[in-house]
Formats: sequence, structure tokens, C-alpha cells
Amino acid sequence: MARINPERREVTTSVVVYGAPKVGKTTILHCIQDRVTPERRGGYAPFGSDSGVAALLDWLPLDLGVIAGWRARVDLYAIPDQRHADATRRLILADTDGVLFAADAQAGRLAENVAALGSLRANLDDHDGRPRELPLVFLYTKHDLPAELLLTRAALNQELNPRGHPDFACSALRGEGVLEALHAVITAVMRQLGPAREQAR
Amino acid sequence: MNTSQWHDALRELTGVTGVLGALIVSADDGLVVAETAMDELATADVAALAAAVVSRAGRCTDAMRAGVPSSLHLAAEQGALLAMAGPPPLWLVAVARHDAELGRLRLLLRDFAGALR
Amino acid sequence: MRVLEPWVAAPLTEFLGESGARVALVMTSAGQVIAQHGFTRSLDVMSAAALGAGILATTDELAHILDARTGFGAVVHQGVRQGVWLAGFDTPRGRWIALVVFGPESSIGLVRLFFARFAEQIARAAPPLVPAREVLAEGFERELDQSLRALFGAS
Amino acid sequence: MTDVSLPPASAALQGLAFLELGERLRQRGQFAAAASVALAGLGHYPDVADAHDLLARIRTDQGHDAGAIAAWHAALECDPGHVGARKGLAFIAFRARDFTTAERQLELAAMQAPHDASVLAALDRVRSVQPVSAAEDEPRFTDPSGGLLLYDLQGMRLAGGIGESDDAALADAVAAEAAGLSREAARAARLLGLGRIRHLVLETADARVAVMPVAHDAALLLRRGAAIPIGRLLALAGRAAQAADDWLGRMR
Repeated sequence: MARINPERREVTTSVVVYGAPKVGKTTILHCIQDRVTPERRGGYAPFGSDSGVAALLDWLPLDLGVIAGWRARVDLYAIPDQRHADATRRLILADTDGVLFAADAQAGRLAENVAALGSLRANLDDHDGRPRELPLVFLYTKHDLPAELLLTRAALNQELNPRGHPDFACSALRGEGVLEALHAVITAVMRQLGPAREQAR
Repeated sequence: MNTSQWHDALRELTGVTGVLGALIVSADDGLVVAETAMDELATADVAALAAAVVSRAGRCTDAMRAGVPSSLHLAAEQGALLAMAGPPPLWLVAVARHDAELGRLRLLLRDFAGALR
Repeated sequence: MRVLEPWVAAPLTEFLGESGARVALVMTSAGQVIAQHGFTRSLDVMSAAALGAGILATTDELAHILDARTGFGAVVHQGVRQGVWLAGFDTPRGRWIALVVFGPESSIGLVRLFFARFAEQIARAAPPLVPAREVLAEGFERELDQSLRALFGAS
Repeated sequence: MTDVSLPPASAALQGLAFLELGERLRQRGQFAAAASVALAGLGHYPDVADAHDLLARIRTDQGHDAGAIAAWHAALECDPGHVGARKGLAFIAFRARDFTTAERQLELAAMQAPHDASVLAALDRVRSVQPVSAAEDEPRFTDPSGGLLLYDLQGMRLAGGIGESDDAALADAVAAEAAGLSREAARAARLLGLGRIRHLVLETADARVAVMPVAHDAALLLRRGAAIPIGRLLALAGRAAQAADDWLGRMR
């Protein structure tokens, strides 16, 4: 949940980069880190990796500066694919304010994307099993590969994004599309903190 | 003394007039090992606090080069806490009201602490 | 001591003093740090927070599997020289976790005793929650847009 | 004529046989001969505590108490743990009706030999005849070896000592730990609903210790041997607490 500190007029939200194994979640964080102005981001911090345990969590804090009189920050998280990360994955999702769902656009990876989307929904259910509605943006990766290998955006949306959440094609390696998708999900998250109105698509 | 005899001993201690409860405490962790008590006695708190006093007492007698504490009697206005060392790290602890038969309680504690060994 | 929520400082200071604990970390159940005392490196704080939250999440899962209705109060790792106490507790701000390191001058019993009081004090001290809605005034999105462009180095 | 077959003087002094010889002469009442053997032995073995102890016993039998006291102190200088010397000094003090010194010396002896039946019996004897008069019985803060310590709750020593001669550093260390104990005991009493603490009594194999709060944010610790009855220990501590109240009141 957004953490709001009225005394210091600070608000901190969190966004999770979620997706099937090997879809490039950590690469996406690295890509963001390389392109975000250094003074506006904290150190990229893989948790637990220096203690011999595979990183439990990747974390990149972003400083959005002052918005409407509030100091705004966003914590980006990516949960690596290890089996034992399930508990951490559920935990981070329980508290996140938005999700950037990364899906590998290659045709051969569709089944894994569908499975990952299913696990996201399962992990987003609150304790009483009701699905939690929160800002969701799709990021179709690997667009640096030949087009013949890739599904079209329409096909990907039909399989993964029938409700028409914002979606972006990207190449994390070349850095195209990632920042636009991040821009979209942060805006959607911050919109939760603005005046109530008809939810903009 | 086996653990079921522990409970018999604790019940006998709690039977002394004015005794609110008796317990066996692990002094290292401040945790309850065995207990019988009236409802109003928070035995987990007794264990933690009694163990803390025992630990401080040991540091004090050590500084005085007076050996290791074998018994401790804390008397206060509304009640008392008595503790006797069993086999380390166990201590036998009883909490009583100020009008309790403390003399008899002390002798029973000494006997049972000895039997715990 | 460093606290994100100022009203946590007093209860945490009292808890450390009474329990004799050396290091304490308070976080949300997602591992976001609320307050810490005793850590010297910020990365340690982050790692400890994530690992602590992960351990408790795993323990809650274990309780679920074992059908332990109320779950486990706390997880304690008792070493020779130090012990680590990990426990979740409910606050007006949702479920928080405390990670406490204690040495021979304290004990599991003392940490448990004064942790219960700490959780009560936190529940009393928490100021009323500001509704998330309506935090940002009308028209904030233009400022947000400018900020995001600046963030991504676009002019 | 002495009917004791004396080995040649030089031989007698070879080993410490002179100690045994001197003692046998003393027990036969041949104090002068015993004294000359003891003195000759001391000439060769000046730092043998038992030799000073022998001479002191001979002087006591001769009625020279001052000489005996000096010899026993010499023995203690050679061996601070010499139980015989403590018992001797206690005996002379007891004979002079100085029961406090007698008790003090026997307690120090009991610390060295906690299971020495003769020491414990002597302690009980001294305590049983002592008139329970406040003045004579009063442990004084001013006596650093009196086993009575006054300290504040921050752990700073205010007065007194802990009975191991006048070792200030040791007394300061004990004051620091005693303050921690006083605070912990007061907290336990408060949190368990037992009310304000009156006193704390600790027992170890060698000692009985009373810890008692004193006004003006202070407390006192009284240490006695393991043989003292607890009731008596608390009575002593109670009186010391009153004295401390007055003293601190005047001081502050």
C-alpha cells in the first residue's frame, strides 16, 4: 500500500515487475537504472545476493521529486525466478501499488506467459480470495528479435490482456519502450492518490 | 524427579497459603519450562523477569567473588518472589502475596530444587 | 535510531531500553523499512528487511500447511552469543514485522514480554490514517508528467 | 631437663621440622624453648606463614597478645589466606570482648575455608554471645572491609566497601553490578504487581547478601558469611539503611 506521511508530506508507492522465468525482469530494472538520471534514483540493490543466497529480490528506488506539494517516491521491485522466492513474491505483491507485467513476445513462450499471468492473479488475491484490482501495464519484450519469431501485439493482447490494460512493445537490451511503460504504470499508480473519478483506461 | 513429579511438586508449592503460582524457569532464555498458577499470574512474565533478576544477581555475586547464587528472595510491599537454583539452567520460582507462609514456602522450594537435580 | 514514521520512535526506544535488545528493525509485511536501530549499513537494513519478511511469510505458509489456526507468534533463532526474534504484529497501518537481535544481557523471555507491550504502544500511538484518495490535488498529473520526463532524462 | 629428644639444632632447621618441634614444645608448656626454636626457624624461613603462626600461638600462650597479633599479621602478609592466622586474631579479639573484629576475622576465614567446621562453630559461638546492641553491632559505612556498600541507582559507589580489605576498585565494580540488580529487582516487582521492593536476599555457598533500597535514589548491599541467619542479616541491613538515610540526608 502507498505509505503516506502527512507530517513530512511524503508518499512512497511500489511497483512490481512480474513475469515468467527468463523474461528479463532484472534486465528491465538494469535498463531503467541506466536511463534514469543518477541523482533521482537510489542504488540498485539485489537483496541477499552477497550472502551466497541467490538474490531474493531486486529493488530500485526512484525519486519523482515534488508533485502537488508531496515528495513522491516509487520503489521498483523484481522477484527473481527461484522456487523459494514464492513466499517473498506473495509478500511483495500483497503490498504493491501497481504491476508491470513483462511478457516475452516470442510465440514459443506464450504458454509460460499465460502461466505467469495466472500465478500473478493467484498471488494478488487477498486473504479472502477476492482478486485485488490495481494498476497493471503490459510490457511485451524481446522486440530486438526478428518479427517472424514474435506474436503480434493484437495476438498478445487477445491472449494476455483481454481487458485492454495499457501495453507497450519493448527491447530491454536497446532500452526502447521500457521507460514509456514505466511512465504509464507510475501514472496509473499515482492516479490512485488523486481525486476520485471514473477510472481512466 | 521426572516431569510429572515436577507438576506434583509445583501443585504442592501452589497449595501453600498465599502462593499465587510456582514454575520451573530456564534462566538462560527466561522461558517457562513447567508451571502451575492461579489465573491472575502471568507466568511467562514471571519467567522472563525472574530470569533477568537471577542473571543480575549472578553478576553481582561474581563481582563480589562470593560464588554463584543458589537462592534469591525478593520481598516487596504486596508480595514476594522466591527462587531456588535447580540443575543449571533451571530455577524453581514461586510468587506469593505478602501474607503468604513464606518460611514454609522457602523450605519446600529448597527441597524440591534439590530434588530437581 | 532512524524512523520513517516519527511516532514509532518513542515506543521503539522504550522497547530497546527495557528488553535490552541491541538491534531492532520494524517493517511492513512487504519488507519496507519503517524504523531501524543498530544497523550500520543501509544495505544490511534492506537485506535484513527482505530476508526477515521472507522468513515470516514462509513461516505463515508453514502454519497454513500445518493448519495452525492462529499461526506462530514469533520465530526465534537462538545462537550461542546472540538470538534473533522475528514476529508479526497488527497495527492500524496493517501487519508489521519486527526483527530484534538480542545478546546475553537479554533473553527470549524479556524480548517476548516487552515486545507485547511495544505492539500495544504502537497501536495506541498510530495517528489516524490519511485516506489514500485525495492526497494529490486536482491537476497533479501535469506536474507528474514533467517529473517523469525529467526522471528519464527527456527534456 | 627437657625429656624431649631434640635432634641436633642444625638438623632441626634443615626442613620445616622446627615447626613440629616448636609446636610439641609449646603443647608441653615449654614456651621459652618453643619460642627459641620458632625464632631460629624464622631466621632461616622468614616468609613461611606457618612459622609466624607458630610464634603467634606461643606468644598467645605466654600472654603477650600484642606480640601474637603482630606475628599473625606477619603470617597474613606471607599468606593472606592463612586461616590459622585469622582464627588466632579472632580468638584474641574475642578474649578482649571485641566481638565485631572477632566476627569479621572469622568471616574472612570462612571465605577461605567455607567448609571448615571449626571456623563455622567459632562464628556461631561469637555471634551467640554478642550482645545485640545497636552500636557495637553496627556495620559502619566508614569501614571499607565492613562488607557494607552504599551506592546510587546509576551504579556509583557512595560509601563503604565489600569486605575484601579496602579494595576500592572491587567495591566500585560491585556497586555497578548491585545497581543493575536493584533496578532489575524493582522493575520485576513493579511489573508483577508486587508493589515497591523492600529487600532482596541472595544466598551463595559462601555468603548471604541483603540488598535494600535507601531513600534519595540509593541502595545498600550488606554481605555476611553463609552462616548468618537471614533475619539477623536483614536486621543489620535495616539499621544500616536508617544510618544511610540520615547520612545521605545530611550530605544532600
